[in-house]
Amino acid sequence: MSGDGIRLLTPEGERVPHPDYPFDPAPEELRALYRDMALARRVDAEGVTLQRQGELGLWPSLLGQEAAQVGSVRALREGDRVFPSYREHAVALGRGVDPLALMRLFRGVDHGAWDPDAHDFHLYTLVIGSQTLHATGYACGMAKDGADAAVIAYFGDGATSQGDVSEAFNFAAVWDAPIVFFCQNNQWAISEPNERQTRVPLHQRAQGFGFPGVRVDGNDVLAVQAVTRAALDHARSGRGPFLIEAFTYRMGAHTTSDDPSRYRDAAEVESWRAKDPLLRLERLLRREGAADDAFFAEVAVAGEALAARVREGVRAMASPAPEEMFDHVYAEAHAGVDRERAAFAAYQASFAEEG
Amino acid sequence: MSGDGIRLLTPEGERVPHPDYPFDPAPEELRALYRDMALARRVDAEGVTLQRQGELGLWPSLLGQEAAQVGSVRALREGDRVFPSYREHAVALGRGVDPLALMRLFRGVDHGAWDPDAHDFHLYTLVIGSQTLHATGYACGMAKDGADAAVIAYFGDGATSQGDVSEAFNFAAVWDAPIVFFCQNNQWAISEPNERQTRVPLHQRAQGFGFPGVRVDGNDVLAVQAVTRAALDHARSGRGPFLIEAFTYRMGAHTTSDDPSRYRDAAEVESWRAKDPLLRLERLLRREGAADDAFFAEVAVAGEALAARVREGVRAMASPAPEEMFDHVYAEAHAGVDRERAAFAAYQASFAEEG
Amino acid sequence: MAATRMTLVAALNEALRSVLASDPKTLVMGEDVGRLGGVFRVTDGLQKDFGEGRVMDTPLAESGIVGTAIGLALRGYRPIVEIQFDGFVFPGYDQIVTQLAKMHARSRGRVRLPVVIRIPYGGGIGAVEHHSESPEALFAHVAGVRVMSPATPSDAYWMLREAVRCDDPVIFFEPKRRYYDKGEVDVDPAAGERQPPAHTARVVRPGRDLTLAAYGPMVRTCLDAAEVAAEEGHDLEVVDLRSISPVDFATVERSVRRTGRLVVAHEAPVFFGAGAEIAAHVAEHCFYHLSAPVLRVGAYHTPYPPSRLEEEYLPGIDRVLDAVDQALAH
Amino acid sequence: MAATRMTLVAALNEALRSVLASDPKTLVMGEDVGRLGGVFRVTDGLQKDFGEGRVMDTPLAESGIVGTAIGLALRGYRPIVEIQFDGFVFPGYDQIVTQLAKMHARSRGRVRLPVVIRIPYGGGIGAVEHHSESPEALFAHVAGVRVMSPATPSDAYWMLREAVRCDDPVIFFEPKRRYYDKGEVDVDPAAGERQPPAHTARVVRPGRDLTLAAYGPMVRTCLDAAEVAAEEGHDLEVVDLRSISPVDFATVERSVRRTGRLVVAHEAPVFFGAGAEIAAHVAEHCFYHLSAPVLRVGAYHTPYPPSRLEEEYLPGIDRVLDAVDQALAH
Ligand SMILES: Cc1ncc(C[n+]2csc(CCOP(=O)(O)OP(=O)(O)O)c2C)c(N)n1
Ligand SMILES: Cc1ncc(C[n+]2csc(CCOP(=O)(O)OP(=O)(O)O)c2C)c(N)n1
Ligand SMILES: [Mg+2]
Ligand SMILES: [Mg+2]
Repeated sequence: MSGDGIRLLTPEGERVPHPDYPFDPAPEELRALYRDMALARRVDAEGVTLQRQGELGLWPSLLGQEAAQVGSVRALREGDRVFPSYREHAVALGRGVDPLALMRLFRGVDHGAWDPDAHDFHLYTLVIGSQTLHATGYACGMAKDGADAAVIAYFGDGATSQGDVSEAFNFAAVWDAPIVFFCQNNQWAISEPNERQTRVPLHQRAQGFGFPGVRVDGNDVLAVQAVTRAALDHARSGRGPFLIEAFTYRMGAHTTSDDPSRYRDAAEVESWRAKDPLLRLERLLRREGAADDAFFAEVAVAGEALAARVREGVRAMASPAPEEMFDHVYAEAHAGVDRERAAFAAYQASFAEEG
Repeated sequence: MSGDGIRLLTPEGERVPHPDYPFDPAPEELRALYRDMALARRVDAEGVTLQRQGELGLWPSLLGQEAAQVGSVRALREGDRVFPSYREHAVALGRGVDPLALMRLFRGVDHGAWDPDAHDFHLYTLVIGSQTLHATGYACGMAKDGADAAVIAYFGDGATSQGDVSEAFNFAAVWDAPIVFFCQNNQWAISEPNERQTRVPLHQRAQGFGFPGVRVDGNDVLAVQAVTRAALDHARSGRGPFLIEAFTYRMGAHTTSDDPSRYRDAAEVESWRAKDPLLRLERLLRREGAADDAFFAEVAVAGEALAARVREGVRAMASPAPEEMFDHVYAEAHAGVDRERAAFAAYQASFAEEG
Repeated sequence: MAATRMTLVAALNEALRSVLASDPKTLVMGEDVGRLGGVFRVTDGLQKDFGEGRVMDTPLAESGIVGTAIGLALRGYRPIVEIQFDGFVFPGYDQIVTQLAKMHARSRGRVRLPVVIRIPYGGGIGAVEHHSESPEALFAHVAGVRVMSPATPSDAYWMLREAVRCDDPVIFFEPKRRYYDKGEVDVDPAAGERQPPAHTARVVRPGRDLTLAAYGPMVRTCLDAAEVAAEEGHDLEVVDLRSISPVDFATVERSVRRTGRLVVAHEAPVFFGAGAEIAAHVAEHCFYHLSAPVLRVGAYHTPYPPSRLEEEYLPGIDRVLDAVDQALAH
Repeated sequence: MAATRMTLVAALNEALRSVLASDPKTLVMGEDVGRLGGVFRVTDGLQKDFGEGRVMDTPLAESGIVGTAIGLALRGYRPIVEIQFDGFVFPGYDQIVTQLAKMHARSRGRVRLPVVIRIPYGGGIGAVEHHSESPEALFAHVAGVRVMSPATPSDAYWMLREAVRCDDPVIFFEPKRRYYDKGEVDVDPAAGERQPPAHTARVVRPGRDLTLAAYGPMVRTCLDAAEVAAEEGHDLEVVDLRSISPVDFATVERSVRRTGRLVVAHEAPVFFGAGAEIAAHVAEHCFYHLSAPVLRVGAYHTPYPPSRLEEEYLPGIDRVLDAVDQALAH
């Protein structure tokens, strides 16, 4: 299926210029990209560990997808809006969402209740594909407002099979909505490989709905950033939607509940390890003298500090008060909920009395 | 949007050969095509009339779409299976469904309960797009059975917006299902023109899912038959799905409940009248001496006879017995239905007693 | 301004017109709502007056309609969605149940989704399959959406306005076979102040012997049944529930404590229908006040039949009276 | 053959294995049912043994899964569909409600759709959103589908086999928090002859003082509650309903006529839940036998909460006993 896509950086860390996507970030930008990816990977690893320790109920690892996420979020401008799926931890961090907010969801303390407006980063959506329609509606609203902004909607390769995603493509196309559809094709939808979801490379899907789609090497942070920036410009300029297929790989399990050894070869995973997104940026940084051992050591220390903060934060996380269940069902008073809240309180109180 | 599509016969009734779709039907075949179209048109007109007279609750007219329907159904072989939408009256007739069976549905006597197996013609489906998935599953079953057969699924331009239709495209593509998706693009989905449903010509939709799609002049019965035959061969030979966009026009109202003057110009309707599918075949037949006045007169007489039979049949149609409501909810006994049936019978009996 | 006599459709149209005029964030969207004005003409003339940006014909895809309405609401708009017929809401059901209903709770109250989903519902109009259904129970069970249904032009006007003003998602069921019934509607804002909140029930006919509870299209049927019963010497109270989630049980219970008898009527099938919730609740809370079991009148556990059978399928005056007689016989 | 002790998951797997082996028209289809064997391993090993043509990994699209299953059934197959989790059935809801449920009636009985839709449902497993719901009422209201839920490994085995054999569509709710509970399963065909039909309820604990009715995961909870109550001197009868559409009211009523009291328990929210139908029906039909109102125990009218609150949200032994006490106090 049409190769790894648009590439600006080889797995060996060499630059390859691309006529359509010129991109020459300054050394400090490159270092910042590396730092973002490394910190996201560290937080992610901590999520896996915390789940193993019983502190979290579940963790969907982003391992291997750091470039796709960091490159794309770095292409956003203020006021652009993100609609994530459930694995976009690096995108969340890039929008200033505290990693503990993500942990709360996977600890079962809340459903992911960060402030979407404060971060221009919508809540995680677990029903596959649903958010692409919200994103399209939101983008349509932006256009109505005359905002100089765009939406980016994240989803996986498996999600492209859902009717909602096709409907989103079509609504966005018909409405010329300023939206970039960002598909992280990590090759797997749990145990199902791409061949079970699509007959052709996913970026081609866009053509059938009348808008451009390209494949980008999703493990090449430079290419991802350059292509996403161009796609956002396209959307912002009133030319309608754009689909990016970031060709990447889910290095870990689907989630901590999954056992990928049941359905895929170690050799496949190994072959992708050679394309590791951090490694290739490290090679570039070292090759071009843009970073030295001290830099990488410093990033590692920052990563450990962040992980420690996350660990402590998670352990200290209190469960919500049970009455809170009733608090946000409706924005306005609802007699049914009020009645049940009162009954619940009385029931709880009956134990207090007894106890 | 890319013209009228593949054409073998001009509106003036002149043949235009097409390298990919050679088709040279014998005069008697041409006359049979004309007869089918003319009889379908006559039955359809009778449906409209019967609705106006209060004999039917509703009638969705196929006026203008005779070539798209007759050409495609004539391309089928025995054992191929049809999944219609709700306007495929000419297809139904082509599969040997009695016009009165269609009338029963629109009279409200049943929901369209002809025998799908006897005619290889599934029931009408009113929820837009749903049948495309049934058709895909059925085609998949044919392939499992090793049948040398294919499915054809009919739907409209508006239907292409439904998630189900995209899912059907994708399932069919991934499964290499032997199915032809036959979209009658009659330019309107009730009051919404194509531009409200799609950004690009509909036949292009297929490419995004990885299978071929073509536009055919839907008012050219020869082209429709040739292209459909080729598409069915493609499907039967294990090469997977094929999309045909038959470019045609709904000359009448959406249904008898609709008032198209609210949303479209008389001029547009007029321009399509010049492309009338029957007229152009008549011109060919006359030009080539394949039919004379006697033939057309004979067809007209046959049409009147058929219409008379339909009219009488509809007027004589009894309402079903009320108890029948309970008979087919489940194939096996269901205590809830049995209880309600008994209560209903008792209630009805109570009136009988009272007198 | 004095009250005007108008149809229920005209009242809905007036309500939409007034919210579109007063709140630039409101939008009307759906299939054929623009030039055509909707298949029932509820949105007639609105696109002409407010433009295509405010009254939007959407692609033919209910999940897409509801899903993009959610996105528009996230951006600060107040979309009013039209579903063309009851039976066509189901492609949008996932977006309603898993997204629209849950997002406020999911976000711990940060996200509000003031989306109204208008659904013409119910039978009795001689239509083909999928055009006559009453799926309200399938929404009332879902926490996070409000469900209501007006019975009169005046309620149609004021309840729709309140639904649009409400910060919660509202599934607004319109009794399509009452669309062309006429009634007095006082559109004066002062009249608005006098309207009971949409989530409350209303005693529309006081009576002593038995309570008839209904909503939407069945309110008229119950009032007619009460007329007939009156001739036979039975004084029935009729409660128009108006709201199905929440149910205003306080009003129903108050009535039942006086009358001692309750019959609940709706067009939807009885099995797992709204009547079950109301009967179960009232039977529990008025246990010592009930002189007879709560009886339910509704359609059968069958798909909506071909229209030639709908008269037998739908509960009419006679079936309501039959239940009333049974309850009074206890 | 003697009975074997196995988990509920293993019993389901055995049932699938046996129907795949005996009827070449049966198919298993869904997301990840192949190599992975499903996220709960219910289909473990089936693809290996029966091939990709019989055990099919589908694209990720529930409407597509149900819709193509309908098409396969039209072609003479008997598809057994797995929906990965309760909360993900809704994209397929339209196909279930408007097509799967109605096609037999639509065709006047000509078309049969023997499709089984397996749904792991319910909470108590510490999962994230959408993975713990109990939507059975949203299916039971829909005429044309049967709805059932086994509570034990033996019922899981025999009821699933019966669901596959049945010519009607069956929504088969599997109590996921009981998946790893063990029980005796006698897979001998002769044992099959002794099984009560899947649409009947079963008294799983006889008692005199009060009837507890439940299904699926709550049967265990009610049996445990009955144990506790016994220590306090109350003799509770527990009825496992097994089928939710139809409900075997005859068995429930027979029990209630003896005990005079009924508590219905389910995980789903009480409002418009299955308990409403059962309470309404029993309160009507056992009006003169009830010494106390029928009480309902279930979850609240809120979305399923974050898992740290599920213990408070789900009805446990204590809440069942609280209702029992209230009923007995009358
Ligand atoms: C509607 C729906 N069906 C099923 C699931 C269960 N499920 C969760 S993740 C997943 C696979 C998603 O694959 P993909 O879209 O490629 O995203 P990835 O997990 O690889 O990032 C499935 C089937 C779901 N969340 N929603
Ligand atoms: C799911 C669904 N939504 C809405 C409708 C109402 N409806 C009936 S026909 C129609 C337009 C269909 O247009 P198209 O697909 O182009 O077919 P045509 O009627 O032109 O043949 C609509 C919106 C429906 N039947 N099903
Ligand atoms: Mg994936
Ligand atoms: Mg059309």
